[in-house]
Amino acid sequence: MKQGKFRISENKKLTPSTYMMKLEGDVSAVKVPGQFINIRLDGHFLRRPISVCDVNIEDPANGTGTVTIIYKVLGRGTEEMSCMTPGTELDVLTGLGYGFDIRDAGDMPLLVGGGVGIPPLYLTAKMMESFGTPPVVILGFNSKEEMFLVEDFIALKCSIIVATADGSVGVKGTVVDAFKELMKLPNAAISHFYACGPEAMLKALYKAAYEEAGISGQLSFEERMGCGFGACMGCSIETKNGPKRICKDGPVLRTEEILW
Amino acid sequence: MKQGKFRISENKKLTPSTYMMKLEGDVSAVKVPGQFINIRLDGHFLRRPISVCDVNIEDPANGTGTVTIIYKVLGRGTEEMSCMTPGTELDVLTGLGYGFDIRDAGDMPLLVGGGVGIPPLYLTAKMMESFGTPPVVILGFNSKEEMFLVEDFIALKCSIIVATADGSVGVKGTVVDAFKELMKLPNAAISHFYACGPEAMLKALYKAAYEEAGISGQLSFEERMGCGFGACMGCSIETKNGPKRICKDGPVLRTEEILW
Amino acid sequence: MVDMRVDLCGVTLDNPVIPASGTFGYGYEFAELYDINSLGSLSFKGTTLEPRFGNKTPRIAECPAGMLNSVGLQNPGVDAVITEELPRLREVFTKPVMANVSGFAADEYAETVKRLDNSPVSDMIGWYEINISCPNVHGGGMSFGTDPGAAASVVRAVRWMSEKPIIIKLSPNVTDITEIARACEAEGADGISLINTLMGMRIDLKSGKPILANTTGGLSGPAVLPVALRMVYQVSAAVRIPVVGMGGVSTAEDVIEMMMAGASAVEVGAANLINPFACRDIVDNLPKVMEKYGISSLRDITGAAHR
Amino acid sequence: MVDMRVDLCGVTLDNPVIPASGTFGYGYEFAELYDINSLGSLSFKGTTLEPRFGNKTPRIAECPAGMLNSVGLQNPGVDAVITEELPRLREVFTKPVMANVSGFAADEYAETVKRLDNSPVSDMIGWYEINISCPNVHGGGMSFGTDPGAAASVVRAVRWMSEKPIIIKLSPNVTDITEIARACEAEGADGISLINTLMGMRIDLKSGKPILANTTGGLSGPAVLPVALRMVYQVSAAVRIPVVGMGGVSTAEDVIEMMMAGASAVEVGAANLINPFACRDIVDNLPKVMEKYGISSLRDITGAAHR
Ligand SMILES: Cc1cc2nc3c(=O)[nH]c(=O)nc-3n(C[C@H](O)[C@H](O)[C@H](O)COP(=O)(O)OP(=O)(O)OC[C@H]3O[C@@H](n4cnc5c(N)ncnc54)[C@H](O)[C@@H]3O)c2cc1C
Ligand SMILES: Cc1cc2nc3c(=O)[nH]c(=O)nc-3n(C[C@H](O)[C@H](O)[C@H](O)COP(=O)(O)OP(=O)(O)OC[C@H]3O[C@@H](n4cnc5c(N)ncnc54)[C@H](O)[C@@H]3O)c2cc1C
Ligand SMILES: Cc1cc2nc3c(=O)[nH]c(=O)nc-3n(C[C@H](O)[C@H](O)[C@H](O)COP(=O)(O)O)c2cc1C
Ligand SMILES: Cc1cc2nc3c(=O)[nH]c(=O)nc-3n(C[C@H](O)[C@H](O)[C@H](O)COP(=O)(O)O)c2cc1C
Ligand code: FES
Ligand code: FES
Repeated sequence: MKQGKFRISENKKLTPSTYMMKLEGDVSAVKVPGQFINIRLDGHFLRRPISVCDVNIEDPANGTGTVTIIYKVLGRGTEEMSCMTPGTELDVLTGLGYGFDIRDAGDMPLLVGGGVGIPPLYLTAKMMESFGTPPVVILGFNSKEEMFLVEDFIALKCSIIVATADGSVGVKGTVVDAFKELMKLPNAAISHFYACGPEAMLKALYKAAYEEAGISGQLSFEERMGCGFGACMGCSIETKNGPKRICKDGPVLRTEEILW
Repeated sequence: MKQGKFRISENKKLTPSTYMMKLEGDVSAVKVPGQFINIRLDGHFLRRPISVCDVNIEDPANGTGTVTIIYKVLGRGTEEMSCMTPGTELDVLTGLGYGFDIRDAGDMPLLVGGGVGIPPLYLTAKMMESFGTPPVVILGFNSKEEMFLVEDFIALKCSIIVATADGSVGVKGTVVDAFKELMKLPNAAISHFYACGPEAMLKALYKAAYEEAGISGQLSFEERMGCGFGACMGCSIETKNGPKRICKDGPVLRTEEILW
Repeated sequence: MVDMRVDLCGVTLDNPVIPASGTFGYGYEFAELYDINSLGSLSFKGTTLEPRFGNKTPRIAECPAGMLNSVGLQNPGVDAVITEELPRLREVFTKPVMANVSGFAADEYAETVKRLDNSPVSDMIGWYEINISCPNVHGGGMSFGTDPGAAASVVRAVRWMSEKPIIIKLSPNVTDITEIARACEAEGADGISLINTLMGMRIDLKSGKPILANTTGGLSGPAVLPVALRMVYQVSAAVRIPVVGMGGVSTAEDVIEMMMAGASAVEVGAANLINPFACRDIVDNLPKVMEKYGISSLRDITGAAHR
Repeated sequence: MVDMRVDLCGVTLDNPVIPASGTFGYGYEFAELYDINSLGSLSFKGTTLEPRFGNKTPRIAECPAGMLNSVGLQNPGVDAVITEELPRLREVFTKPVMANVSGFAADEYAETVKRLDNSPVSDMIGWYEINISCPNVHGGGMSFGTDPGAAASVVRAVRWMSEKPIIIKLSPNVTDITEIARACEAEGADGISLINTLMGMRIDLKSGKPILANTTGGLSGPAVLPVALRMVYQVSAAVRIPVVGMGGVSTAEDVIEMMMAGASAVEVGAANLINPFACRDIVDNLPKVMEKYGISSLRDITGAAHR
């Protein structure tokens, strides 16, 4: 973990409620996909945790570079973020969380993301691709107009399946519906899956992929956080391996340890 | 009273601890010298009351113009003000307080100011001068390096006496010492006095000028304020005419009503 | 169109927003700023039998997200309120007013209510709000609001002085606020309002001495919102009479949160001091915020958090 | 050169800054960030006899200038603290530690202190900090800290389990904190620490339901500073034993204000969560701030506001 000042270099609307922000600073603490950063906002007591969507080291000597995040406007904090202009400085904690373990990816990894659960999967896909195994990716949105990042996954040579709740693009239904369709394909020998999204989605996917289809995977969770770096026990949930802090021992848990 | 957005057009250091700020906006509520404005600062719950030092209406049709204030860096709020850059917008309440009544000035009004009690006397002197009666002015500072506004009073054709605690300029001593010197002059037929400064100074002056020399006057007080516009009774002091709210019934009280 | 009306002890308010006692004077000075008839009601400055100057200054100290006050119930006394303040308010305000009454002995409260109720301005009064956070001179200085027996004694004394609803305003500086609320209900109080200020202090680092001349003062403003919500939630579950919620409310969202906690109407205090238009702005914003959260009638959300 | 040393129950601290229990884990994780030996001491996570998972999530809610937590004393139990946590802390921290102990019955507190005191890590412990804000299972769920008799019973039970100083940590959710403090002193407590969190709640406007799974939680952060200062002031006047002050402290100025109110040492809680370097930064800033206010020795300012 590092604390540092970051400069906003870009803050762009992607969909009516989703924004992409690029932050320049010392990114050396960002090590693996699935980690998050924690942003201090003036006038708000707690920091806002947001997953790392992408990271680019510009100067390896001093660790400076750019971190990209994609966030949805949910409450007052993210609304204020959406109004910030390039040049603004933010106090950010970086390198938080344990992230995804891509050593388990196997031959045909599957990434499943819903809404603003999608951003951390981008860096995951990018790293897999760099190791020569572009994953299969299922991305779920409410509607066509809420879609983002799809082009970027395509650029990584991933096989993409999009699901929309209203059927405006791709499979009509949830990512779990899309997953079930995928499993019907004869060559769908999914080796391991990585997922991030709303808890209801994760739970349904856990059932379909792990309990029913027998595929192990890693799921990234969200909890309200006090600190984001393991000090307060504010984010602990029970697992088969005892209590785990989502911020420090997570946000990623393995199917084998989840208690549902 | 009016609430409005003001744009900082200038924010300049006058002495090591004193700054002058010019604020552009609707100044139409500023009516008389001795009034104050109340400035909202991000991250601070209460507003900061600061006297109007000068006001210039640029467009009488819509009341826009510039208000000048001079403030000393005392605590966190004024320290933050001192770092503000031109262009910054502030939420300001204007036209607060009853101010000085210059109708009582008479032939030879005397203004007595100490430290950051001096700024409201500038507008007072300016108005007196415009009515053809430039006042006699006693200004007190700790030392030469803390002096400000003296040139401006001179430009108004006032007779100026400066007192400094360390004797680095003018009379060595307080404004009260300077007042006593002044009173020794044969032609010092002071008609009325107007004073603003630390409470100890006001009290000593009240004794010397009102009780001993028999000159009536008006004294401007400071109190910690909740609202600044008469709603909370946070600033009330007892007077011979009953309780008075420094923010609304003051900040100026007459020698006749003060209870000391 | 959303419905902002709420009911408080049988009286319907156009909206739940009520400036809190002590932060709105006797109302008429705010009428120079905006039409105060846009408010649900207003609770006027705590009135006592005799005129009171209150405490010495400094009476105000700033705090993180709040402020301390030790005004000490400065007011011109009930007779001047009847002959001077309320007639001035009548010229600019046409709705029922909440009459905030304080005292230092039970019979003093009773006499104050009686005078108001028998006065030519009694028709202006919709409710009495009896502030029992003041020190009880007969009970050794502890506040009436910190002991169920003392609280009940005040309710008993004022109860028969008026046919109008009697709302008892509680102090949050207690171990168990539900106990006090239940004692008031049992004696026939028609409503409970809470919270008054939390006792706090600040010290001036330069002198090392307390900032307030009175040493301690009452904390209010956003800082106290979570404590107020918790107490409104607890009290509204403990009694059947309606609850007026306050403490840290400064936005339309806060009004809704306070009602969900269990309040039938909501008072706004310190927010008026830093933004003289706060109550007007809250009323103006309420419909938009109600729509955002899919609330069509404000009445319906009172106590939603309990369901 | 300014002197930052202070004394707490006969032990001298290099400076008064102590991370508060529950906001610093068992310390060693912060040692990866900076040398925690720059601190005066540290109070570790509230430890109970048995391991506890605590409450369901959400356990955290944001508030104006503060936060609510309903962690519910998650900890691995005293035996694991002795065998795993403290040995890890020993590798990175050489100063006496404040051992924060919780329980749900008086004998449970006693047993936990006893095990710590007879353990191979007992030499690490400088003081016991007995947190009596937890619900008293034998006393019907009200907290030990809200009743003088219950508080005294805990002090009585733990008093003879160790020769080290016993500091009792009080809950602020009481009518009269001095009464509880005096009861603890009378039973032989060596110090008082305060305040624990103020009980509060928040509601999610979308669902209308409490944000915390536990409904209510404890408020801490700058919002509570004025209440904490007031209680430290009151308690330090009411007892002769030293007081450890906390509640909302986040700057060196706040440390000085808390000491002027009557504290001999100062704990820093929520501030660590939003700035992991908060305690280090406070210690670094203290000399500069002391100089600004003309304070040459911190010891001298304890209780300045009373003089
Ligand atoms: C590990 C992690 C990674 C995340 N990654 C992303 C991401 O990449 N993109 C994205 O859009 N969102 C992400 N979130 C959710 C994001 O943190 C919340 O949407 C955001 O904090 C809401 O802040 P607000 O001020 O707009 O909302 P408010 O409701 O005003 O916030 C009030 C408080 O609640 C907290 N809070 C509210 N909702 C959530 C939530 N869902 N999860 C955690 N805390 C919450 C806030 O942090 C704040 O402390 C992530 C959350 C976690 C825990
Ligand atoms: C009617 C009036 C006119 C004033 N005019 C001027 C002026 O022209 N120039 C100038 O430099 N100062 C003036 N002051 C004093 C000025 O208001 C304070 O210096 C300023 O509020 C300090 O703010 P701070 O955040 O720096 O200090 P902090 O100590 O951090 O402030 C904490 C709180 O205390 C209040 N406070 C602290 N000192 C004072 C004080 N002396 N008077 C009132 N409130 C105080 C602040 O407003 C704030 O609410 C005036 C005060 C009043 C009441
Ligand atoms: C300056 C001031 C004066 C107050 N005077 C009174 C009073 O006279 N009577 C009363 O019942 N409450 C009084 N209160 C308490 C408020 O009515 C309200 O209960 C409290 O401030 C909490 O609300 P808030 O956080 O919105 O301010 C006063 C509060 C303030 C800030
Ligand atoms: C997340 C969290 C967990 C806490 N856990 C404990 C605990 O285990 N034992 C205890 O005595 N106090 C606990 N506290 C209370 C703090 O030690 C402290 O008394 C309180 O937070 C006030 O200080 P602050 O405002 O600086 O946070 C906890 C506080 C927080 C925020
Ligand atoms: S948020 Fe503090 S431990 Fe996870
Ligand atoms: S500051 Fe509120 S009445 Fe003067």
